Amino acid sequence: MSENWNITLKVSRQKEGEKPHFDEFKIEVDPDEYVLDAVERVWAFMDRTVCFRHACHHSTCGACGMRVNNVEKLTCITYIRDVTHDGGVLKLEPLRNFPIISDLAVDMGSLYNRLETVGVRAILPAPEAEIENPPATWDSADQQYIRLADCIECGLCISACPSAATSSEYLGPAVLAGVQANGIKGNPEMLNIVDAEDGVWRCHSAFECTAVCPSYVDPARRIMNLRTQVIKERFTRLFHKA
Amino acid sequence: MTQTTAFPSVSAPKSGENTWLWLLKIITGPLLVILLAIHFIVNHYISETGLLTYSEVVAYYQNPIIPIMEILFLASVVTHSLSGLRGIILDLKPARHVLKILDWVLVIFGVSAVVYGVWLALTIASKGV
Amino acid sequence: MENQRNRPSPSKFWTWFNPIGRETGGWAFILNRVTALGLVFYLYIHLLVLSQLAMGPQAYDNFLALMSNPMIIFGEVLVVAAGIIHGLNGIRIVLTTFGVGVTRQKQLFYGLMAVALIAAFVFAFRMFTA
Amino acid sequence: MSKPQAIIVGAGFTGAATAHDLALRGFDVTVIERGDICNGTSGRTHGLLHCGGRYAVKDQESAIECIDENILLRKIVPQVIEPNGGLFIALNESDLQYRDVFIQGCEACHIPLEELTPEQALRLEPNINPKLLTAFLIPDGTFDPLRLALSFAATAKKNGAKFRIFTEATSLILDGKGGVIGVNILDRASNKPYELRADIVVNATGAWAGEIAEMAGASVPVKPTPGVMVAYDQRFVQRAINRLNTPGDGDIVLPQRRMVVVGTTSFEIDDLDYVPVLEDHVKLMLERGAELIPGIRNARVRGKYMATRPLISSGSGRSAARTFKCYDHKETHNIDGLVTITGGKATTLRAMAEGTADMVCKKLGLNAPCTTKDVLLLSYRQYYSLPN
Repeated sequence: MSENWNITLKVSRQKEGEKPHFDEFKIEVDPDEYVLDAVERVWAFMDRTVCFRHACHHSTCGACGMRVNNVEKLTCITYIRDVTHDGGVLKLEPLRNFPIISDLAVDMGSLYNRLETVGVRAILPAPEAEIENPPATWDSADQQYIRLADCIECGLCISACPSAATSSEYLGPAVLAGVQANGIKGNPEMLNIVDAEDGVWRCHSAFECTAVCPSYVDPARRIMNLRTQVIKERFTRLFHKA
Repeated sequence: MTQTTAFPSVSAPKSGENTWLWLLKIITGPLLVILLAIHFIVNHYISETGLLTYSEVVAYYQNPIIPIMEILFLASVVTHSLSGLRGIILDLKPARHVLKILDWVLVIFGVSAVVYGVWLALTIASKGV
Repeated sequence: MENQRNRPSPSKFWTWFNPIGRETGGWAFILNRVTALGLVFYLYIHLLVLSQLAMGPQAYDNFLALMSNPMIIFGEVLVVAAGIIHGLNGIRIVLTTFGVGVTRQKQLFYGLMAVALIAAFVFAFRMFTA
Repeated sequence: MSKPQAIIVGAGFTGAATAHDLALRGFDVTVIERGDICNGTSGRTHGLLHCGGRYAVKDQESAIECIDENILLRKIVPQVIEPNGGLFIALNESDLQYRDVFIQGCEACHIPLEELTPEQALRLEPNINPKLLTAFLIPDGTFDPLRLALSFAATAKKNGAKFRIFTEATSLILDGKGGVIGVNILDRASNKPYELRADIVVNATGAWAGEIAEMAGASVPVKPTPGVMVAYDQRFVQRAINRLNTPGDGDIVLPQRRMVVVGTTSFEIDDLDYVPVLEDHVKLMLERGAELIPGIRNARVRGKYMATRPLISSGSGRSAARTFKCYDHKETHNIDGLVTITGGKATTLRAMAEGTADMVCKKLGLNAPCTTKDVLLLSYRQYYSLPN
């Protein structure tokens, strides 16, 4: 067991009708705890009014995304050791580009709504889910397995994306990555949605989405691939007009 | 795709950007890198003195390849810069009518810049005759 | 219960240029956007200034004499550096868009920026010694 | 007649499912939750869609509930379930001795099972312990905990239920004659108190059920029993892997997205609101998990967490029944207007809701049958997009 650390949690606070400010909580932690454990303890023992979202505590639900020392993190799998030091500060802020419900809790309705509207699959055959990182050998039976998608819809990518900061209608990394996974071949409606002002071209290759993605989605790579798909489709359509 | 929800969702696809516009920008980009590289090499390494007087510039323009290359360069750089600028403005979610005006302004500005550049190149080339 | 402060908004354009907490790709984006805006500004000023050429030898040579001020040369060095950075970073964007080096975009960026740095120094040296 | 009003305290599995059931039966439902949906036990469930095999020997009532609900959930909410089945594997003599009672138990509960030779089992799941002695293929599955609850909540919302999250029940409103007529709440987003009144208050706070019941002077024999789980960042298996033996610590390994989750332990606590993840329990999970899947030893830990089961305290720990119970506090403590639902497992959430809603309807003299068996649930994403 490692020595405990004394750290300061600087938590962004904002209640309805109030000005945003930071509250500081001095707390003793095990550096091998997760950031979310520290936040939960602040709530349990120090201040019951702190609002934050969390559910699964093992990176499958995507509820506990926050900005930890200015970087988007899924706090349930972020070791305190990796983001601060003994005597250090943990600055916790809500994700950007989503309306705040209270304190650290944001309303991600816009993301969920978009994912639903463009038909991003939540559950899909295992071989399709493994496109980016396939196992060395496929068992013939693997084709029948169905599994939850890699994307846990946590919104970190939207918070980190510079384009999403100014353009509220930009589809955003998670949604575009989902469209890429579905493919746009033979889906003219989807082609028109992504080949437009708020679609793939709003991405400016900052690769921030991939830098913060906690769940193997690699949205930037998928957006790049989607662009190639769009260009191919457009040329195909140009030369094969009915 | 109907909208019955309380949140902003997927708006009807807006035509402000598309594959062709974007390709225009992405193709003129590398073209500029090449033209600019040639431009610099010619200016700074091939021409001994580096085109530092009026007469040198005029003499330089007597080779017909030079004005042609410069005009090509100008057309690319104007296209790339204005479509790039437009891309940045699109990030700011301009209102439809503002975008419409902007498009006209950019087209008129770009065409005038190229016409002006062609006139300038031809004027300089003619000085030496 | 909803809060405007945290929503996407055109008025937050300054966040484009905020490097705090951002990674390699984010810095590349910032560099690209800053140099883009700088170069657009320079380009059209440059075009206007070149009209001096049409006004005959005297005007242009006078103008060139003015241009030999070290501050002006320093400004030109900045423009050249911006052009090189923007151009090479653009190559990264073209390559990654078409699927080349997407997983190595960081290394690609560092490599291209190293080239940019060397090229910028070479040009600066030549321009100050010319 | 206007709609009957119901307040549900707690938006975990039972709260969300009960909201769905009551909304379908024509209730005007308001759910209050002090955090966001599933922030307590429900969200941290390991996510095993039980087929009942685990309980088929000692707790057949639970086992039958599980297999019935397992089949139903696959039908009504396929969008959150990995329906890949499960294996029970025997690794030693003691496990083998359990084989016969296991077969008998599963047959008694109508749990379909197929015995596999070790070779067959390894062909299906190459990463399980190659020293296995026998294996049974059973219809387990896994689900995403938050999204399972959200699917119920979304459908409830569509039928008019309101969800007030970050809203704490501070006390129950009593009518002075020993009846509950509403809840005093505190909205944490605005820090404002409100009063909510209803014909019936449903206490669906699971492990916290005792705290709410106490507000009315009632009690519930619930024994909060936490367990530790550890997630590793490699998907070694496609199926849920169970140890063929009496339920014990760390005897289940589940695939979930790109992880496997090993669960769980069982201990007792005093403070419900924060339970530490005990390091020796984490070590135990590694030891026990590695018996089932040796590769876990070389995998990286992705998350260590715990959840507090709401067990009905007729026994202690593992021996307590895993079935659920509804309490009409009119009968237990002569307090009208309050019903408590607790116990049970995630797999049986719909049945728990049905039982609760049946009790509520009976109390209010309403004749509204349960229809949740036939209603396909909406996408969990709609929870966020439907207006409240």
